[in-house]
Amino acid sequence: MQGVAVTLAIFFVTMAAFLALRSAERRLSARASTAPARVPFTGGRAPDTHAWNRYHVRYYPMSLLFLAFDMEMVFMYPWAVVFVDEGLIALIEMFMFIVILLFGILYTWRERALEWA
Amino acid sequence: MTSTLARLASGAPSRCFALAGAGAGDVGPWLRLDPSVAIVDSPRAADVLLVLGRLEGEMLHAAAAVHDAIPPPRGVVVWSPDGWSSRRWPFVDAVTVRDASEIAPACRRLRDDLFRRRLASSPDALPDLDPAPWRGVGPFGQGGAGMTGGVPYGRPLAGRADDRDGLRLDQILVRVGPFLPPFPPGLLLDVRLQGDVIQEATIPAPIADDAGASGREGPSGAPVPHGHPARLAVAADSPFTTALTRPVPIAELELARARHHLAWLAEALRVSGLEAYGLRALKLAFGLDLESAESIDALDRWLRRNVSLRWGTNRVGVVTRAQAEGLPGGPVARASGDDRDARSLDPAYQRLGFEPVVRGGGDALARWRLRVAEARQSVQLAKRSRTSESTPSGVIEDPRGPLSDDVPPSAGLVALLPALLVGMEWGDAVTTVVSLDIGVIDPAVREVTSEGTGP
Amino acid sequence: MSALGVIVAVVSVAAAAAFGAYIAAWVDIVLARAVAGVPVRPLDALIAPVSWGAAVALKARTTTERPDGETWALAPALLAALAAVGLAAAPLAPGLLAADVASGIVLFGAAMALVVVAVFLQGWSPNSPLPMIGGYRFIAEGLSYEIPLAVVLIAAALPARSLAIAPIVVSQENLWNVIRQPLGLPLYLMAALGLAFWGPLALPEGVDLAGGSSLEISGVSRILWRVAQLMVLVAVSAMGAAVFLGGWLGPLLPGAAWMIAKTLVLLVLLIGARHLVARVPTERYVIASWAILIPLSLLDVFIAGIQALVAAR
Amino acid sequence: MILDVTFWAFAALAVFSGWRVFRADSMVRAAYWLLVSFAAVGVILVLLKAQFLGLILILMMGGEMTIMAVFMVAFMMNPAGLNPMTMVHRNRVAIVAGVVSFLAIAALGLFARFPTAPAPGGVDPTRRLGVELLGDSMLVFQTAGVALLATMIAAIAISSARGRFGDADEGSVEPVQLVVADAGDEPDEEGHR
Repeated sequence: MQGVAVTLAIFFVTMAAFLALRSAERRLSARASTAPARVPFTGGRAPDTHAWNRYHVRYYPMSLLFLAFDMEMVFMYPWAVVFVDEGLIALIEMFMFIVILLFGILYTWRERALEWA
Repeated sequence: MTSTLARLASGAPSRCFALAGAGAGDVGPWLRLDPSVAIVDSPRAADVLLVLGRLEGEMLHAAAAVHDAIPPPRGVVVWSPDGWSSRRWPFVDAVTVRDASEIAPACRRLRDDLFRRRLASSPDALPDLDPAPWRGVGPFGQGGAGMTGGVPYGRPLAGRADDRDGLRLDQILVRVGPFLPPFPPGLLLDVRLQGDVIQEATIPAPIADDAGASGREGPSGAPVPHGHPARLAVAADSPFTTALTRPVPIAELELARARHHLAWLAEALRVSGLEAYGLRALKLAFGLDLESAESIDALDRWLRRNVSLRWGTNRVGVVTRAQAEGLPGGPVARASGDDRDARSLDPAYQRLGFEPVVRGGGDALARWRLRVAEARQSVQLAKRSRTSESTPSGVIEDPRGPLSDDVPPSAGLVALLPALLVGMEWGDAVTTVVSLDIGVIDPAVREVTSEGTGP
Repeated sequence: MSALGVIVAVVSVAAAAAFGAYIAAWVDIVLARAVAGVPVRPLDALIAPVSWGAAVALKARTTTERPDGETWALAPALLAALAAVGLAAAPLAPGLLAADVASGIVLFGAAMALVVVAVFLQGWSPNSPLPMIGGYRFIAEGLSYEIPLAVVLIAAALPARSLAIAPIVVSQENLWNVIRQPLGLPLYLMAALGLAFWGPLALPEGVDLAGGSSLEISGVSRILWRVAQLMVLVAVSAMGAAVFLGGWLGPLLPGAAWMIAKTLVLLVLLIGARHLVARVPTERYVIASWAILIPLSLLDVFIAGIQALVAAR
Repeated sequence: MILDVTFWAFAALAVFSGWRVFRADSMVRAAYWLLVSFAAVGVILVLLKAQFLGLILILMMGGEMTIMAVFMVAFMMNPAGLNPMTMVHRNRVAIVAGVVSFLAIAALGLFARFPTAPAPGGVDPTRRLGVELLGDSMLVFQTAGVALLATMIAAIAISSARGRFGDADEGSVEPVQLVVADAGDEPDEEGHR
């Protein structure tokens, strides 16, 4: 439990310290910045619209592939712990599991779903 | 506390956001060699707005916007060799220097004075007006209407557009330039993006001088002059401009060409994330002499071995042979297999056994390699040429392409951009633009009405 | 569980992170000068990060038209907190481990998985087009490096039969993982560059985006963001030293000295990559990561597995 | 004592952030409030000595909530909530469904018969999980593998706009052709012809 307590403490103390430093930043000028000073920078000309938009994530097929592989990680961690005790059978099992998943990558790559531009 | 910080800060380089105007020449790249100045990419990271050369029209208004984007305390340094009046809107409290060697100390002094509060921060140049009235408008007082209507916080939301993958999502218009660092200064480009892919790129039409003057006023009410950035008057001190009318030693021309290509290489390396190595190219450029061929060879070997550079430029921004033949000539065309070079027609060059450097492929990689090879060839030509001089014929091969009285070397490249950039991811688009080496503020784009620079 | 122990651990990790970030900034300046071929003057460079920080701190904070202020403030704090947790998971010497948990590499993986959130928020919050592209780029990058990162760490856990870091270090007593699993460290370092969005994988902050996710920030926010980034760099170097270079193992010197020396070696490697390797294009990086790096990392697991079985016989 | 306080603090955080998900205007904020909620549950799991499960929950949700955020931003109008809006629709149905599922889970918690004997000490839950997964039969692993493969192929087949036979994108903008068949014959190494 000591390790868990230290981890939580480090996380929150660092976060608090950074937030405190940021808010302790001194205000150089009393006046608020002007509207032209707040224009997002793209080289000196103002935009027509807000930048926030229905952003076209071009890599959406890749992100779906990632979801499946993230799931795979869940299986691999416990496997790593018991691997040596279980012996060859564990190696073969994981080999088959991963080869099956590699077919997924192969398919995606072959379908050119990883490209987007 | 503040004074302690200011004392500490005086050891840091002064961070400048540089605006290169007409007549800036290669002072911008040259300043990068000075360790007491750091040229930054965003006005948010700058202490000093550094104006190099002369700005007019639309550029001046954009300069005012950039000036206001710099967080206080901020100051302005103007370097203007031809005595362009600097203390005018929007640089009312600018420090003016005439000598290029004075720029870095002036920036440093100004920065220290600002931090020690000996000088006040430069006041805002543009009036504090919302882009559209929104305060208190609408049911929530944020200027919006319904889910997507109105002007929340002063601007409308983006609209949808078709896309090649069948998803109808939002398209935003990004007005690039004139001062977005990886792009050539002065280049205006309206880019329509969906995600990070360019769907449409257009070169905005110049604003007519007599139209739209209302609403574009300096704080004093003085109207801001308008004009297209490409119509800027330039001090004609480039050897290539001179060579149009009278003979110039080939050694001088060729060393200037090699210097231009190496300075370009430094900038291209910087955009690729290799700023430190780029400084080597820059140092070589500004210390160039007749014996530099071996140093260029060493640079070339390093570039060839660098797999990562090849990965980022190979098959990016391909200019086809047909497109290249539509260009007036120049390194971009030669990198696509077109062997036109104005030097081939010059008897003085013919006597030196000149053969144009040509590459196939037409991609950014080919253009990189072509320029390095040309820089090397130029140094060798300069060494061989001894005292021979160029023959004025009305056309001269500028480092960017053939230069004559009425055709600027980069005009064809700007026209090529819209077709070239469509469908590209943003990073590839920037690589392409950088690899084309467009000079919007070309020596040849001399204002028609300006006197003294023409033949 | 002693309160004093917790306080000591927190203070020492904070000190290590701050000192490490400072060293990283110094190494960066020294290497940049060396690569540029200008006089290096390493002692002069010691003060350079401090004067840079002072100069930036004297500037006002900028804002944009309608940013998401809270998430913008949160981004550097979150990044720094995650980096600190990652650093705490790396053991300095036998028994000297701040975040002493049974699933050490999972803790490290979880902290590093959330880095994507911090960088994305930094790019998204200002409501400005170029930072936003940077933020979205980092998601593409993060989804691509996360799997090789986790898989090579799992491979290192195989011979140790444990997910805790200390047994992984001990398992390298005879042979370090960098030799035993030759694919491990290169793949890990490539992922580490991505995690720290540094050098060739500084995709969200590339010059092509004029600074990208850090384009719109100034003042103390800019310092905090840079410090947090360097802290990530230190954390990944420390973990790499523990998992692949045998951590505290080494003759003569005390264990802690070995660990610090090995961390510095990896730090110099990672920082040097910034000045020698060009930034890779986003899309091609994603394709290469999925089509090459992930299969290679899985191959690494099998090599490690076969070795572990042979060794157990 | 400290353990109890921590537990209840994170439980409160989980509920609070779960509530904030539905009060946020911005899709990014909504997604990351949900991440905070999951992370708080992860910490609770760690406190309950299910360390691996708690940490893996945080590890996975970091990527997954980010993916959810970008998908929500891509498909919702007004994704950043620049015009205020409500995340809640069909309130009555939602309230009924919420109350019913809460009662069901609460009933499970109250009336299920949990083992009274504490788990034997010295057993690593991760190890137990590994033995359980690998165990005697390969069924768990290989079923999971095939299911994941089917998920991947289905996801790509449905979502990808291009395929090995070309792009499935009639009538929109094409990228510039990267083929340089006509760029001329290759010059020699020196660049001269």
